[in-house]
Amino acid sequence: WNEPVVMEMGVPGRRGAVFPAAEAEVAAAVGEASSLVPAAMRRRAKPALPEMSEPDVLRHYLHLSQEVLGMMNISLFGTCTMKYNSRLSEQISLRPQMADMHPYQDPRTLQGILEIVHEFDLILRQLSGMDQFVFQAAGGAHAAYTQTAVTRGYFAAKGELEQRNQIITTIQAHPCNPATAATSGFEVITLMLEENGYPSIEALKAALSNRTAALMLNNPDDMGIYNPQIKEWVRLAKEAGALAFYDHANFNGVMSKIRARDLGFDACMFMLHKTFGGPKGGGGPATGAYGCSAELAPFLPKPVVVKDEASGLYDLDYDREMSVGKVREFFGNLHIVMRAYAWARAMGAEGIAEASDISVLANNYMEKRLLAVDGVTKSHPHLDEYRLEMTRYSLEKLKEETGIGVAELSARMVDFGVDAPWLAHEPWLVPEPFTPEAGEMWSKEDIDTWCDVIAQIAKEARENTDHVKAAPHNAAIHAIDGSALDDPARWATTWRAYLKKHGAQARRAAG
Amino acid sequence: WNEPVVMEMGVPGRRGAVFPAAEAEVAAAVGEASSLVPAAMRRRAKPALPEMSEPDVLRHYLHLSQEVLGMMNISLFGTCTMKYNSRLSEQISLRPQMADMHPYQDPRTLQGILEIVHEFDLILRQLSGMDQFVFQAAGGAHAAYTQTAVTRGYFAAKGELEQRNQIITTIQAHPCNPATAATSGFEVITLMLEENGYPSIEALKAALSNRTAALMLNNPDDMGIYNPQIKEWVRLAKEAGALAFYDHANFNGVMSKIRARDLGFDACMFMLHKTFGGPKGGGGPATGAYGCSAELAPFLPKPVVVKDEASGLYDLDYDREMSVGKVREFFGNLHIVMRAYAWARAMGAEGIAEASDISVLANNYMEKRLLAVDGVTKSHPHLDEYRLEMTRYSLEKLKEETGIGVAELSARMVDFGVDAPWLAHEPWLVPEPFTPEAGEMWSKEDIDTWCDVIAQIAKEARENTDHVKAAPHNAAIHAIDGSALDDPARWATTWRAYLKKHGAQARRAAG
Amino acid sequence: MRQDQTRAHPWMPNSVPAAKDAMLAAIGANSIEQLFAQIPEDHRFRGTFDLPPALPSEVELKKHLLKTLGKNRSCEENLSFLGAGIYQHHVPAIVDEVAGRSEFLTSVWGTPMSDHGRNQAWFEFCSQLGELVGMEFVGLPVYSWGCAAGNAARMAARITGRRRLLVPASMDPERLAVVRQYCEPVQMASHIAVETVAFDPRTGLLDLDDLAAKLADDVAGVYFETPGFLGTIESRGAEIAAAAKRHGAVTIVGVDPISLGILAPPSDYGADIVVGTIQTLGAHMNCGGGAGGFIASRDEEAYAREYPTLNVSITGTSVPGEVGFGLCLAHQSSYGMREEGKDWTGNSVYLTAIASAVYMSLMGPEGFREIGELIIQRAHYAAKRVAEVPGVEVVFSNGFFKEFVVRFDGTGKSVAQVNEALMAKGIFGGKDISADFPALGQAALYCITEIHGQAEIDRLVDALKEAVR
Amino acid sequence: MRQDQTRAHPWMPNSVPAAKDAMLAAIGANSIEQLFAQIPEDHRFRGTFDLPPALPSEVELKKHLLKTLGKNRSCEENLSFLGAGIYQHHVPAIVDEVAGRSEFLTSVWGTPMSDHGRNQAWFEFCSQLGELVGMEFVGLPVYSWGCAAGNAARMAARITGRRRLLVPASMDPERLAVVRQYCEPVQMASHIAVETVAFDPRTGLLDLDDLAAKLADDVAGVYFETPGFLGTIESRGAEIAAAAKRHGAVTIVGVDPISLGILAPPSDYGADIVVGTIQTLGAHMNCGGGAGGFIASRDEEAYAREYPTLNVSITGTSVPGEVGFGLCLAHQSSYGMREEGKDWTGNSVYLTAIASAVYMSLMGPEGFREIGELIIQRAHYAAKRVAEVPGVEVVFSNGFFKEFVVRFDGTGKSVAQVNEALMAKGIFGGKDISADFPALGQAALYCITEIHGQAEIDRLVDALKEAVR
Repeated sequence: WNEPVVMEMGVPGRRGAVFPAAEAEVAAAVGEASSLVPAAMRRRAKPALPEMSEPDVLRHYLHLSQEVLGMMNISLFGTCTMKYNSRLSEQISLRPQMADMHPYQDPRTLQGILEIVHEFDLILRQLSGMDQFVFQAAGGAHAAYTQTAVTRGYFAAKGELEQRNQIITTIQAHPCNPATAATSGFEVITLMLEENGYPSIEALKAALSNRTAALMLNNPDDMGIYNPQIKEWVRLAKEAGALAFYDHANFNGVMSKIRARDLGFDACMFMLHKTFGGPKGGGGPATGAYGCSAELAPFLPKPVVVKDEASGLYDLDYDREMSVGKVREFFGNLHIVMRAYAWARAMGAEGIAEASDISVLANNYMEKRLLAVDGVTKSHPHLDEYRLEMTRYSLEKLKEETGIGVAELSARMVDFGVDAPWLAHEPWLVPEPFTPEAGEMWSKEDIDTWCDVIAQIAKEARENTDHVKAAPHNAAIHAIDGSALDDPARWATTWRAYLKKHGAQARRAAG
Repeated sequence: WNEPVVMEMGVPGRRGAVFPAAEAEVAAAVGEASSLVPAAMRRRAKPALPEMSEPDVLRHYLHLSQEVLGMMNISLFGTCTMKYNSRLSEQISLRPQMADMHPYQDPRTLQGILEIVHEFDLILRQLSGMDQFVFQAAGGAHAAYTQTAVTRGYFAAKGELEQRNQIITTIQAHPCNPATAATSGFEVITLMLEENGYPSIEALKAALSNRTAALMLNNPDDMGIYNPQIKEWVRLAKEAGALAFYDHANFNGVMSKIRARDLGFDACMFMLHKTFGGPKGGGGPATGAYGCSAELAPFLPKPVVVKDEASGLYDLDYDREMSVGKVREFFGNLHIVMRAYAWARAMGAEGIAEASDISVLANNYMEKRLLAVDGVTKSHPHLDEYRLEMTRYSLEKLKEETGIGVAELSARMVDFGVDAPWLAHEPWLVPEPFTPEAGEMWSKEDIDTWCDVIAQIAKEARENTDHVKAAPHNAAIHAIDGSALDDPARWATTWRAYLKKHGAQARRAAG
Repeated sequence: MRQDQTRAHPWMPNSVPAAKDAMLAAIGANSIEQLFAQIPEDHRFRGTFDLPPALPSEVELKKHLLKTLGKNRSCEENLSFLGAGIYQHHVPAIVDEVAGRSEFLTSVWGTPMSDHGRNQAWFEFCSQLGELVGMEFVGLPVYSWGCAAGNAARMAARITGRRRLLVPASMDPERLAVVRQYCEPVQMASHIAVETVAFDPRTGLLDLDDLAAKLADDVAGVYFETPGFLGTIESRGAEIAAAAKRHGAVTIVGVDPISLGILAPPSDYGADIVVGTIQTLGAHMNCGGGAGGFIASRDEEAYAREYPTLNVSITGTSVPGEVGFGLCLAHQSSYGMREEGKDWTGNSVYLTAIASAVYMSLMGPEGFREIGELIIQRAHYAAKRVAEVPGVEVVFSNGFFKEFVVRFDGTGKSVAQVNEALMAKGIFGGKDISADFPALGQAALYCITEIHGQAEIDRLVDALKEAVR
Repeated sequence: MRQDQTRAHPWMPNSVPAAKDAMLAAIGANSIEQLFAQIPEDHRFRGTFDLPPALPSEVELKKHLLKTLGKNRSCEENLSFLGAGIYQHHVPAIVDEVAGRSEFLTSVWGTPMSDHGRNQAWFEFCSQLGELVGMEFVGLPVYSWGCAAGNAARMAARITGRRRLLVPASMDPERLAVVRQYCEPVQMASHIAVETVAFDPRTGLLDLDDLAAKLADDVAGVYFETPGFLGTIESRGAEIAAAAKRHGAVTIVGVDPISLGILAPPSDYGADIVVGTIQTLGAHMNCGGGAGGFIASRDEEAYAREYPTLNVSITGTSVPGEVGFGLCLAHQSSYGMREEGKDWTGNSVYLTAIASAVYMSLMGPEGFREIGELIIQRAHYAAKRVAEVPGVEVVFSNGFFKEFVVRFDGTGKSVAQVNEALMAKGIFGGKDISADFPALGQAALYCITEIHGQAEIDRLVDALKEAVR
């Protein structure tokens, strides 16, 4: 299998999409197209795009799709809470009543989608205890950014923004928390984990001050350990005048078990494209649902979907004086909200609770299986508690003993037709980390198969180390050369750059 | 890769599709479901179907799809006139206005689809010169059967049916012609090819008599040779009082170049699922468009779509006294007719003509390339004419010299990711035959690649014979054991039969 | 206006002049016209085709198709109670997804190795259907239920060497017409006489006395259905089959397999051959294009050797423990034996077989049970409620599955009038069967499936009340 | 009523009691509740969620979703002239097909080897977009055009160490609001001041005098768009870029790439960074959810090292001649450096990148030329015809691409009134911009794409004539 890069394909003159010429009356009325473009702005050289027929384009991209493992087999991709993506939702997403809707249509013509947004908002309010959700954020990190924007608006309104320019997070909070805080202009204070798997109250107290704008954290984080002092954390933050934001990226572990608002949090976010059954699509279109208390609601990005209870009609409320404005154009990836709503309806309250149950149960089952593999250990091994929806493991021991670490493991797993797990966000607190997540959509058999692969590779690591190191053997391609990727003289994010930097040798024969 | 048979999969209690319980009022009104089934007819033992969750079912069948080569790469599948199957048509076929239409709706609610049927009828009338088409036949062979049914109706009306009980065909006519003639109760007379690649006029004359009901043939047949005496054939048949039917399975070679009715034929058929761009789907849903002269039209299966020119409304005409009735329930695979109509509109008259041009050109180009391979010959090599849309080749020479024939070639081709060509319908007049067809959708590069594979295998046949014989090496499975397939003690078309015949050994471990 | 004459067509990579020129040069021809030299000039069509203008641009083509199909009124937007052989069952989304996969959708034929996945899916179709109907030998599908019945009748004739077929008088006239076609007109030497057996006007069930009167040792097969065309569940299948057996006739049973989660498999009451529809197992109605039929029987050589279908068998490969699939009994088909083959074989509805395989896997035993229970309850509810409408009568008020006959004689309205009134309210009333079954009066066949909730049924009843006023 | 309590959920294979019991046994727990012991009781929610009833049955769920979405009125059934950042372009069927392939749709992240096909598709997205805009370095897309502009502004600030950004006063208020968000409020120490440059009221083009007045050596970047929000093609891009360069500022150009078959690539007139939408390259509108943005520049290290995007580079593998793809400059992202990273990175619209890759491959250079020519001609035709309506004026009557501003002051009607009248005829009139651009009067922004044929435009004109009466 050797699918060429599309830029090498095609034949001059071949056509994929064609368009009619303008109607005779149209052309007669306005003249040649070129006469309508200011001379300075006419395109002179054609773009060097491939010239291909429609069947050839289709086949090329179908071939590329065949070279993706993804969730086609077993992929216990941690930190993402991958779920079954209902094909019904995909079908419906292509209906004109979803796909061919314009955000600036009169709201009277948007009643169906606004109803879904509103009803889903109500569902999330139930699950979190918050008072209002918006869906403008196009991803989980973007929802964290929304939090930082709302934080700015809230303190700006109080006149405290210049003073409160610090945001506190933890080293195991998702990197988007410190990153968006910094992008929003805040100074970031990061608390380190202590022996129990979470930072101490003392560290928090030391960090809090009248300069603190907000606390942003996950609980549990990827270690699967729930911080039992979290209520106290929130109390202390609020006492210091700061806001508290709960990043629910790891929601599966506590879904239906706790509610962010009940714990005192001012705001939280959910990833609809993961936790709520939207497809990941390799990374979006996604939606970060951002919810907050009534106190923060006036600062939310606008518009907000509102329902007139008298008429039953839905509308878009743009008239929000305190709003921080926009974090992205329009109202959000409503086609993802639709899918999340469909997921929540298909599951219902009991199904959602059961998903959490199964997810935690399966994770503990997987832990049992993985720790039975010689060479695999877990973070904070001294803690006896059952972990929640995921656990961080380490191959440190195997690496020391055989030279096979997580990179080699990942590459070799591909040969078994199963995909590598997420390793860990940086910094790697645990050496040679990996963080599989079973979730509720993989069967026990799937988990067993996956663990069998790990066990098999660990065995191979001792018996046939070189074979593992040379992996993958049965993938679309062999191990890539990573050295070029950060070298300005060699990296190439486009074919143009590739030709420029690598010259004639870059031109492989097509096919 | 080792995807289990679905019958081995699943876990008791697991569910894929669930249904709500009847509404409380419904249940109260009618009682338990079991009470509504006559006792003798209640199902006692559950069917032994797999019990699987939805994601598991989806993944299983996606895996199976990944184990099909089909037209995902290059498949020059002869005798089928494979074409590009537009994805637009597939999208539209799932619209409720196509998928969710019932054949017994009031015709006033079917105006869109009836318009398409009627307009497409007019297109085929143009291309064939016939006076009326119907689409009830669910495949090309079924259209041939329609011909035999119409033939019966026609001669029954004339009181000649008992006398005219013979149908004449040629050895290279598609097997469906003699087979449907026989199924309809006719005696079949088969004319053999002579030196020119078609039967002689003399042979035809000898076969014709007052017992002849019809002539059924293809022209060109799979040899790609056009019978230039065909007009005379039709004249002779009609002189003998018989009907003449043109099986246009090989239409690409003469499309836009000739018209069946102009040559005197009374009827013809087109394969909409192939020649007109419908997807083959591994073998249907298909449509055999059957068209005939005004003289035969009264005998067509009913209903026929008619247009009231005054109102512009379409209707279904069931009131056809002479009709032979039905060859299948309802009006035909109208979702395939829709696709064929879309194809014809996308192509237009010029595109259709060009498709024929390209198809014949590409076939001759392919011939040039294939005959350059040592070991490949073609049928009737003494004839100099350019072949039309396909040519029959032989590996006889290679087989004699190396032991590698078409079966081994086919198996080995799979290793190159290209699919085997059609060989030939039985009987094999040409030893070790194969019949690729380039058509108009494969690019010159594709044809070159495909011919390169043939050349490569022919080379391997001499240099590494055993490797070829053991092929495939890189397919989903290895060469199957064909010996069980006709052995009553071993064949098994169902899992039940497999378990029964092969007992415990049949039970492979799942996964 | 732009000159489009030389623009390459998006679906023809070789419509680029350079590709044509290169191929012409390679074969030493000067022009494409030259390639057609073998067709005599007086055969050639030299006129112009009067075809509608080409729409090579997808945006234009889509607009045109949607506008045209937009003139249809679908059963999704409207509320339909039509059945009578094509049924509006729910098609699960993953069925469309799998059947629409390019690999399956465009698949032609390769080798058992390159077609492995598809062949396995076909085998799984046969295997699951076999479980539903209780049979071991299942062929790939034929065009429709009627065609399957026709093929089965011919199989019975070949097996027994006899040429009479008994069928119920309550049979779908459409399906019966197909069977008659397959059984050939009386002028043909191989004609099979199709004779109808009366049905009990009170129950809709087969009249066993009439059956006994017509059964004889020259009968090739006795065909009956359950549920039958008029919706009724034939409760005396075992008696019918036993009677047929006594006379050496083959018992052929027609079923709608979606009923088999709650109804007994035909093997339980003596069927030799089972036929039926697969449209209810995951195929869209497609204005009738969703039709598809199956043939199944015990795995006995006498039966197997008469199948006209493509048959896929599981088998081993050159690697121990590995399984593959191949065509079995291929030689007896028309591909193998031309006019000596069993009837004929050709493209059929094999993609639907894959759709049905997915459907059955998704349903499992409990899915079939639940859907059967739901349908039979709602159908009886509907019948009960409809019978409350003044002047309206349900002819066979129990013992049916999803369809039932409604008689309007008491309202003084014809079915056509009632349906006209319903259509104005966005409801497609039951199929008018008064012309086909005059004895039943102004009668319509109503169909209830899992898509009809109580709300939809109540809406029908309200509309009927107004319609008959 | 059936007891559904113990029925397994179709989406959770392990909701079978046996699976749960087996796993509990394996880990030595007695109950699932036990697994949550680490959550303090006073944290636990012990109430009942007031959620709508579960619809685990797909037939019920589908019915509900279709009924709800059926309350929408789409731009397919209606005739829409809305644009203003989200455009109704034709989405070729194969784009949906490829983007909907399970392999792409559900793909998470594996290794470069197991993700090879997707990574290649991403690289092909970047490569083709690079050709359209004339740039060598292209990142994977960000959320939207506005977000891309915001990121580009921050890149310019980091590159120059300056904190002023000049943008056109004619900029989309929605997009401008996003840029302002990214540039931080004035209270933040790292605030970037966003200042607007006036536009010429006769032409809609940037006022070069005002630009000159505001340009200074403390300006980080000059941002302008072509076509701009008001539809106009900025014909003096080279002069603007030259002016920016003279002051050491980065020139950032925003484009709608669907215009680039006929409009010059921004590299031709001096752009340093190009941003824009990818929604027009094969994404459905999705009520605004189709948005997606891109960032491109020359392949200079100073620029490359400021990208906040995911970046995919082509590279070799352990086999000579084989190519693969990997993330490049990954460490500078927030995944690599947390708060020290370049802005932040996360899930974005990467599936749309694949859709756009397919779109661009299908279009090729000639497809982009044809669509550009068609749109600009039809848009001008529309403007010309609309201007014939009594009292209606087209504000910038030439020099635009697909959008133009229509002023209704002369009719005595407000845009809202006109649009209300149009809506009654199934037409969605242009976006009302009178509140955002009061100087333009009662003005609406009309958009014409390849889906608007002459017939549709004429229909609009007729409807407008009635509406303003």
